[in-house]
Amino acid sequence: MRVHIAVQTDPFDSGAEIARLAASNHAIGGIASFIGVVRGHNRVGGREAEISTLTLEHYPGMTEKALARIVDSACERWPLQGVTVIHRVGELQLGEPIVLVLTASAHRQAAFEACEYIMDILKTEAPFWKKERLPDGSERWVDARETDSEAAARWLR
Amino acid sequence: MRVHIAVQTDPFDSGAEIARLAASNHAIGGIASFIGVVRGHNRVGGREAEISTLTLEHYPGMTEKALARIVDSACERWPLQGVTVIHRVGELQLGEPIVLVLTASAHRQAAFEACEYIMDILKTEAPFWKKERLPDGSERWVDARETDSEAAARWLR
Amino acid sequence: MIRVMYFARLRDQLGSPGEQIEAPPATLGALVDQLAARGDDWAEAFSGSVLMAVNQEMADRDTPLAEGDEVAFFPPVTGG
Amino acid sequence: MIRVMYFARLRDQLGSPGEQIEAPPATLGALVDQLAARGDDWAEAFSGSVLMAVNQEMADRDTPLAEGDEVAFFPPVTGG
Repeated sequence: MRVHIAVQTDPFDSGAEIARLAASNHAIGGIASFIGVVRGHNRVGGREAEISTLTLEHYPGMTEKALARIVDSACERWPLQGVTVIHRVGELQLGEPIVLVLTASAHRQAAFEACEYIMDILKTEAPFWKKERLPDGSERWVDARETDSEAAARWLR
Repeated sequence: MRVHIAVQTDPFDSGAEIARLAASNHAIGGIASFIGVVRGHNRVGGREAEISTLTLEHYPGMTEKALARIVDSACERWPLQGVTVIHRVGELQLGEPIVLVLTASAHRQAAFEACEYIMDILKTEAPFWKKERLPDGSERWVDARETDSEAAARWLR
Repeated sequence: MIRVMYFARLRDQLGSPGEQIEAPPATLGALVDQLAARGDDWAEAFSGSVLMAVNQEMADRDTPLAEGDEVAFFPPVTGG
Repeated sequence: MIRVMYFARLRDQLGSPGEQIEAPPATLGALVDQLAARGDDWAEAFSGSVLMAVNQEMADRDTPLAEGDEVAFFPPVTGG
């Protein structure tokens, strides 16, 4: 069981992370993944706006603990052979990857469900905050989304 | 909308494929993916057996058509900004990737669902067949799995 | 004339990757019956779960056959 | 003495990344009430949706406080 969790300013190499996980255990039959990317537009105060950069702040120490707890609870729910969670912080440009979640299992259903679960809980429990800079130079904190709370709540039902 | 479908003997570079898709459209907020890997063991005639290599045969021409139709139907069901499907054929070693499915969308739920859908339908409709070689040199065709038919059927409900 | 192809386990069972059939019957179902009547190996091979395609689209027993068609028989697929 | 940290929008609203509080009350809820009573900016900042952690674990108003604790207040998270 390989668990790799990192919070970093540097970009990550998705392909290398996938290869490392795939090679770690011969019981792995499938790896589900999610890569979150800085979108070029977002709903800001009820209207669509162009985004130029995104800055991610976090709570050092608690972030890593929160991610470890989320991964642990995924491992209790599904038969996983490995999990990778890498989350970037600092200033990111349009199109850059923000987060990588990889879940490896013998069968794909478990891998998919665990990957969705980790993303859903991460979105509501891991202490990261996004601030957007618009092309006119103004900045604003991104509001939490109701749909993220709903997505997380479905795992408690 | 970027669609890339390939059937090839060569390995693929998951990271490069993800980066290409992420860079193709600024509306992309997330990329879900699945990578199928050659597992080191499988249930053969009711018992677990070690596998040494896997050979994938396909029906050239029909394979590409079937994959294109599966991707089209995913694009009708979900708001996707891009889809990549790469499936390898020929002889593969333990731990090597077999298939890569990437689905890009503005929001993660659509990306996850479309990725699962494409894998489920591919597993029951795309004309690929696996033959396993065991360490003693014997070979046998892999049986279709009941759970794959059930996974595909849930999208018709 | 139509082209007939056999894939994977079915090809191994029949000992043939395919053939050409000069005067095919009107439907895919009638072709299956004709092939299965060739002998024990053929009857057994076609008694199991066999998928069928005409011109690279999935087909069933009612699918009509026409001159120049490409017909394929194969076991349930196991890719991915 | 406890350490108190403010993050993201809350830090901007309060104009402070954190502080040390010499003689904290017995519970997190009492600390919130004490901070919110500092003035309009503080009352407004704590009137919205504010998440709370004690020693890097999510906490609520009933969570007891002890000497040396690390307390954090922050808005709903938006990572991923």
